[in-house]
Amino acid sequence: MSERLIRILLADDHAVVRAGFRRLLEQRPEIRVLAEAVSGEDAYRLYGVLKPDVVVMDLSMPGMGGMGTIRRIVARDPSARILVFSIHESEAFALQALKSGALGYLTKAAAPDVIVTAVHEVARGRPYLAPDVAQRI
Amino acid sequence: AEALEQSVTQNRRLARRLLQVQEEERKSLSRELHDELGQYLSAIHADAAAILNRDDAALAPVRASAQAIVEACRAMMDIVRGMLARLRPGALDELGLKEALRELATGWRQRHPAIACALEFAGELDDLDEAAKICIYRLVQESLTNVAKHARARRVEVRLARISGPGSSVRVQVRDDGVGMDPSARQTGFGLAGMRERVESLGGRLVVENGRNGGLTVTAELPLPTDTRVLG
Amino acid sequence: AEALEQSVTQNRRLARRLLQVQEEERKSLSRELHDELGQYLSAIHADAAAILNRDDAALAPVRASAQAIVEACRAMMDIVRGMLARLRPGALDELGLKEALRELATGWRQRHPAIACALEFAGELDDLDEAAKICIYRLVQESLTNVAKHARARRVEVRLARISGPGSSVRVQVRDDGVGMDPSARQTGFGLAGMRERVESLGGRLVVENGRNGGLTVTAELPLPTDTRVLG
Ligand SMILES: Nc1ncnc2c1ncn2[C@@H]1O[C@H](COP(=O)(O)OP(=O)(O)OP(=O)(O)O)[C@@H](O)[C@H]1O
Ligand SMILES: Nc1ncnc2c1ncn2[C@@H]1O[C@H](COP(=O)(O)OP(=O)(O)OP(=O)(O)O)[C@@H](O)[C@H]1O
Ligand SMILES: [K+]
Ligand SMILES: [Mg+2]
Ligand SMILES: [Mg+2]
Ligand SMILES: [Mg+2]
Repeated sequence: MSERLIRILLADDHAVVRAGFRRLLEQRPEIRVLAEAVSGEDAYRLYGVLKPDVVVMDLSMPGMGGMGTIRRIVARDPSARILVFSIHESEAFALQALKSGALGYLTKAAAPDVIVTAVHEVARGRPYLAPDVAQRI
Repeated sequence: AEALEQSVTQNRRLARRLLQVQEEERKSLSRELHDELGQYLSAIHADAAAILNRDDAALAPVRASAQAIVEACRAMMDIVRGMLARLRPGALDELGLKEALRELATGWRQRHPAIACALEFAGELDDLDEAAKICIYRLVQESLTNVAKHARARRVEVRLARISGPGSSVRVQVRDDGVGMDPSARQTGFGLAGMRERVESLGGRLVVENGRNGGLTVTAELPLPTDTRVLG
Repeated sequence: AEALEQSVTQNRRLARRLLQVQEEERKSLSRELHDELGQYLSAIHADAAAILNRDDAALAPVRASAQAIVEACRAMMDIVRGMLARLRPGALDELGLKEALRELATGWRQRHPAIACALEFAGELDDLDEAAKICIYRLVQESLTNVAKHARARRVEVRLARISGPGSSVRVQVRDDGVGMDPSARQTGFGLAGMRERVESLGGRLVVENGRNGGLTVTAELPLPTDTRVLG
């Protein structure tokens, strides 16, 4: 693929998860993880500094939490492209995340298989729903 | 009689304490399952996928191992999810009471397609504290279980409403159109008794009564702590 | 008075039921954690180790992932072990009551090195049923906690003995040489109340009394179901 570079901000409160997803994402030559955020507040701040192409973000984080972070980032930059990944598979979480302004929603169970596709779609400004969640909506 | 009264008080205190301990234990277990085990599982899954995704013939010998790890991860995620669902409604903390009740109703409707179940909310319900939320959730959960088990109803309505007036409170009502409760039947279950302890331990009132037109109505009114509301 | 008496009975039934529900919930969670998650974790660990152990330069790129998986597995094993320990004495099912109490005492001695703790067993104690075992374990656990918290003792003795006679039973006694219980103090805790409900719900008797030479003695006598013993 001769694509332009996709610059990512990876936000999760759990260091082990960030490391795993970083290794997974960085195998792709067209993807670069610019920085890791350890909380919602951190993600909001880094977003302003780095203006990444895509924010890949956990939904459950301490402090203002995933939903609050999405709302704040989108309020500041309506064109922000956020891909959420969450442990929750119920559609209520996905709908709420999309309503808050996220463009994509992945479950952690599905993420490793489809995250690269999802990152590409969201980077193009297109919505992406994990297959297991999409089925139920 | 005084000794008896003391004994009543003692036993109620114990029952309430046990309910409280149970919810605390469930909460801390959920947190560990979700925040710790769940997170490590996602991490392992991502790393196993990273191994699998490498497009490299030299890695063929380790593919089977990586594939096995992915499958074990998925199985563990299912187990953890099942444990979490039994312990505590996940939506309660993250999406709030209304969403958690909607999920509860959705699951119940799927298991009981022959009974219509309506859910109605009125007024501000997003500022309830933890204790009130879990009390209301468990009350609706047990009431719906009872409707399915005992009522032979065609329809059940769950209503949750903020009540203003001197001191804020919230009213929960679960009303079915079934056979109603047999007042002469000996009490052998624990659902209603547990409900009553939960409600009264928060200073609320529980009324369980047969409707004029049949069916059972369970109504609880819970006072809300006045200082919950923070300006801003 | 009759209504009051009914109320006492109702509340005791509820309290006992809650204790039972709690132990059942703990047991089923332990089983899932141990039997299901535990198995998958070992499997994942083995697979990741297999990848790491290959002596092959071509595998260098996946080493970091495999290493991370091994570490996440270890962390999860620790978490699962910690959850299991809090939920339920592991030794109870696998090694039996005596061993579980020995482990309990060992842990307690480490946390309270200034108080001597003696453990004594007499007679057949390996054929107790599940309910009796967990009741005795929780009684000793709570009593030792109380000794550490309240007794200012130098020594505590735990005795467990089979009692023969008409109908088999078992006696548990926890005796310390501390300050004893203040009989005028208002009851605010739940440890002794829960203990009493556990013991009496199995048809046993609990006596809590200050010793002649000071200190508190907690004694329970539990009847054993006569048909527990299977020939062979
Ligand atoms: N919606 C209902 N319609 C008709 N009867 C009901 C209804 N809810 C409860 N009852 C009656 O009230 C009794 C007590 O209910 P409760 O929930 O306390 O106990 P249970 O459901 O029988 O047992 P448990 O809740 O402990 O599993 C029930 O046994 C049933 O006879
Ligand atoms: N070994 C002991 N020596 C002296 N006093 C004791 C001893 N055990 C219990 N007590 C007294 O009896 C009271 C009741 O004990 P109980 O275990 O019921 O409650 P608690 O330990 O205070 O609280 P909880 O067990 O609910 O954490 C204690 O507060 C203490 O005053
Ligand atoms: K999450
Ligand atoms: Mg998180
Ligand atoms: Mg019931
Ligand atoms: Mg105590």
